[in-house]
Amino acid sequence: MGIQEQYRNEAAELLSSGAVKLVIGYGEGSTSDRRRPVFIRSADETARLVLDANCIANLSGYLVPEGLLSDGKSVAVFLKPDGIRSVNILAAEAQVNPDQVVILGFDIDGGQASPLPGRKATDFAPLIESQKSTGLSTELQQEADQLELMSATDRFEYWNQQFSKCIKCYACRQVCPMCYCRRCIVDVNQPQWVNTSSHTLGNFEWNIVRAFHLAGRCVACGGCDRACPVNIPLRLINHRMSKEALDAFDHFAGESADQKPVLATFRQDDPETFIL
Amino acid sequence: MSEPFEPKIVAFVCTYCTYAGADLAGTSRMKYASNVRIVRLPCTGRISPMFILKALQKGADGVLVSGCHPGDCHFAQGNYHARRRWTVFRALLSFTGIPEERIKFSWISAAEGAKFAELINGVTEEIRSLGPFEQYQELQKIIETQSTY
Amino acid sequence: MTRILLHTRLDDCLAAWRASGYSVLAPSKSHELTRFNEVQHASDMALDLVLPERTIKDHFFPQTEPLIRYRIKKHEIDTEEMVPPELKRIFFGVRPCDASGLAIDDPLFGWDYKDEYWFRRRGNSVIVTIACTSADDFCMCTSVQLSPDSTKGSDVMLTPLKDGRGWQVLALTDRGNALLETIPSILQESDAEPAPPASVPVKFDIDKVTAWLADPASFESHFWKEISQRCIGCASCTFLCPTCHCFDIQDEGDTYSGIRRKNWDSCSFAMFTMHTSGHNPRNTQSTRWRQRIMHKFNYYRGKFDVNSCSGCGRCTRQCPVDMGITETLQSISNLPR
Amino acid sequence: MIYNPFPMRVVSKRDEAPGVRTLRLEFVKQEDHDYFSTNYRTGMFGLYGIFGEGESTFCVASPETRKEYIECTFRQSGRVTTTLANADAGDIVTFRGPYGNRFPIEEFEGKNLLFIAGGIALPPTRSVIWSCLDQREKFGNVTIVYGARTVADLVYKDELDEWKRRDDVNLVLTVDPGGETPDWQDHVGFVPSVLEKVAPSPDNTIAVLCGPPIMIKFTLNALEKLGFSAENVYTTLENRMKCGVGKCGRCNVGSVYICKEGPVFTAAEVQAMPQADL
Repeated sequence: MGIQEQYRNEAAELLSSGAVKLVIGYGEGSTSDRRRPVFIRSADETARLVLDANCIANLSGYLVPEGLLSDGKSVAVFLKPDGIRSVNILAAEAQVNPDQVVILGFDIDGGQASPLPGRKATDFAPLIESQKSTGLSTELQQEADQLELMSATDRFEYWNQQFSKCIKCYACRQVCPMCYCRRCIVDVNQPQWVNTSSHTLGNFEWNIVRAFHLAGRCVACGGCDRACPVNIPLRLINHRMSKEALDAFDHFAGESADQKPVLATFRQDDPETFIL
Repeated sequence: MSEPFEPKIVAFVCTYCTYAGADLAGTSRMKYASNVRIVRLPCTGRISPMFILKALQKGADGVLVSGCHPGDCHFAQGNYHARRRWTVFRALLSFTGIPEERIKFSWISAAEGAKFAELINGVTEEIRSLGPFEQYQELQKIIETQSTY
Repeated sequence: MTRILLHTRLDDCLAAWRASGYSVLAPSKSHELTRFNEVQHASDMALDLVLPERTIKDHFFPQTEPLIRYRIKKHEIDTEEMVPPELKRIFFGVRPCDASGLAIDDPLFGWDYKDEYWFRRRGNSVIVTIACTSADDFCMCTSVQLSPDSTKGSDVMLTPLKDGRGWQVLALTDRGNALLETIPSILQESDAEPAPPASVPVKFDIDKVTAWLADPASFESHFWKEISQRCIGCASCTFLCPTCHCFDIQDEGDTYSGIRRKNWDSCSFAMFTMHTSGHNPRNTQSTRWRQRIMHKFNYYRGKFDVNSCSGCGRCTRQCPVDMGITETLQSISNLPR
Repeated sequence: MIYNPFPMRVVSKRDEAPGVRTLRLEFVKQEDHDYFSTNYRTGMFGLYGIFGEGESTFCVASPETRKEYIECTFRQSGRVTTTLANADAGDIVTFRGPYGNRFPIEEFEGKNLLFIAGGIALPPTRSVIWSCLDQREKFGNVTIVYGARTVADLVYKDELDEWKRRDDVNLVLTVDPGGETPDWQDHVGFVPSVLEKVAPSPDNTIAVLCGPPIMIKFTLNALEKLGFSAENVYTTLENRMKCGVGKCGRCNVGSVYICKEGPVFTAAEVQAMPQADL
């Protein structure tokens, strides 16, 4: 039995037994290599579920909308390890109750989707632990290193060009499971901290603020980077933040539901080499 | 001859330590560079990174952020939180090409009037040697001129 | 016999146009993004793209544009209108869908109160369109009563030659004729055959769709909730759309001086219609998606007798969650009745 | 060009109710005043603004019979209204308009008039009331039913007093239960029920109804019970607006653009709109 069939059966069982009221998974997309989020509410619909190496989106953001979990019922969701980490963060930040989230975990490796055993976010703790010890993506690091090698002036110019493309469609924000604020800082107008206009200065402000708000929270699912219609390499800026959180504070985002948000806590011996 | 470049520096300071330190420097008649505009805040924990960005946007060539030494915070923990925030924010600014030399962080207690004066002089000299932060200020200028389309 | 323009003469053509005072914009790739940029040489152009990622709308209705500069003194106020320059521009290598987009938006910006910010840019711009000989999975111009070689909104139509050496050239408007008059010696007469237009399958029955949308009962249909369930409420579909034209007016600056700007805005955003009181007439994503579809295929055609969609397919192509107009309209045309 | 507002000088301001303020504005430039005088008719709206903060949409609260100035009444709630509320006499604010359609007042001539307003919605009604009272002889009976949450929330208190004293106006005031003060002499109750109690005759009568959506809904029911036909009931709608001229795309209810086809509609027209979009 392939993984897709296995997970369809599990989803069907969860639904028919009443263990969950909804399964959030992947379905066929508009082209053969696209997958789209689908919402399955009954066992006979589970044939719509697809699970293969194209299922890359982090679906945990669909757990956050107001009212979804307020009835106390559970929801099952297809998640890769990055999504499981997102659920941990959402739980740590009191956005979801982890007991109401049933995880249909899988991973993609070598062009294949493979099942991950477990149901609750805590079941995946060893996996996340091992991810932490492996460290952040070396591919991203290599790409970021290219930028780090530049002079500050050149690096500024690089981001100047990248951010000048931004149209403030907020796809990065909307697709991000971590961007759940009911009213984003850019939508606050008393005072208006971030210019709403999408000129380069306003774009700089927006992208810096978003990266900062994701510091130590980003799980590198790559959703924003893929969603960006103007191809700004958001992965790099978010990766840099993750790296700082890991290097300076040994913080690997989404380790567990008990993890304190990195900027909402401190240690007395935090490094401070740069402070005069 | 054009005027020699005088950097504009904005200092966000906590009222209990650094501001008191600045006060001490003043009442002790210590001399320090007049390039700094001080913005007083209740605590370093209140200093949002947005403040730093806005200062740069409004034409600052350098920014100084300063508060109580670790352990001295009037609110017990504000400066510890601020320190973490600065660590991350500093990395972020650096990665986006905003030179770290332009953003300074320091601890100055109410008793350190001399340190304050010294720091201001040092920072002013350093920023003066870096020159105006034209790259960022250029972005503001573009806004004020006609749309390029 | 028709006039043709050979690829090898394109550089001469650009030189001649520049000599006549035009700047030339064409699809090109810069900083990992394909869009209309000013080009100097034929080699800068990316004419083999099905579509650049950004539309030419950007150059007529920029994402942010200054309207008024203000300076406030005590009991006095100075304002200065910032008037867009009337540049002589040639948009070369526009796709028929993008060109149609301009023509679709013209009546909106022109009805009753004329928006000079749009028309000053439109006035001296010449649209040189290249008919499509290839299409991708997302193209849907034929579904909205346009075609890969439709001439709507274009001043000059170029049809690729079968032998791949150049284009047949046809002026469609006075402006197009005037443009061709600047390059008489570069065009040549030829009987080379044009390549057939791209085959773009029809994806939905637009008449069925518009009839359903026009039925007042459809407004409250459960359909809207289902189709928009996964919509995340970003604006990439609206901002990449060649016909979406909604905007916001924002002041930037301080109490003493600054600039009032016209910025793109999107019906996808909750803030778009939010009253200060907190009441929001369109307070869920499904009502906002319904607004977008209704606006394009019901309200707009009611006012201006044309669908506010040119079938470029960017909304689906770029959607982070694989939604888009195509899927919605397909589903509508497949609804049982 | 199209989005350039008129500079307006604040002549005076008046507190109407807690958080509600009226500004009287006069034109700085004669040509702007000429434009306004030529074009303004009762019912139209404008975008009032302050540079640096933005623009807000509300009605012109002064009638077409008094075009020397513009009055606007608004509740201080957002960024623009807060700044406007803080403007002092002599300050410059801006006005863009007048936009939209109008009340067909000449069609009301010879008929009885029933005005119904709730809370902060008296201003749009007031411009119609004065347009009619300023040429009182052309109309039949005039009845005004006005209610607010509390006595303090009643706006235009001076004018209410004036209308009360006039014997050619029948003024019915009411406050919501619990909103009355010990010396309150008038009705206590919600506008729809008070209206039913007063029971104005629908014969040869035009009703002008303004208020929050929930009040409109119930008052329309009450009017229907009293025998008013939806074609003879006028109301004004408001929505968030940015351009005011049918371009920015946000104020529509169904296919109807409030800024161009409105803000004045008959109840029949409102009922034809998709209610979920209101």
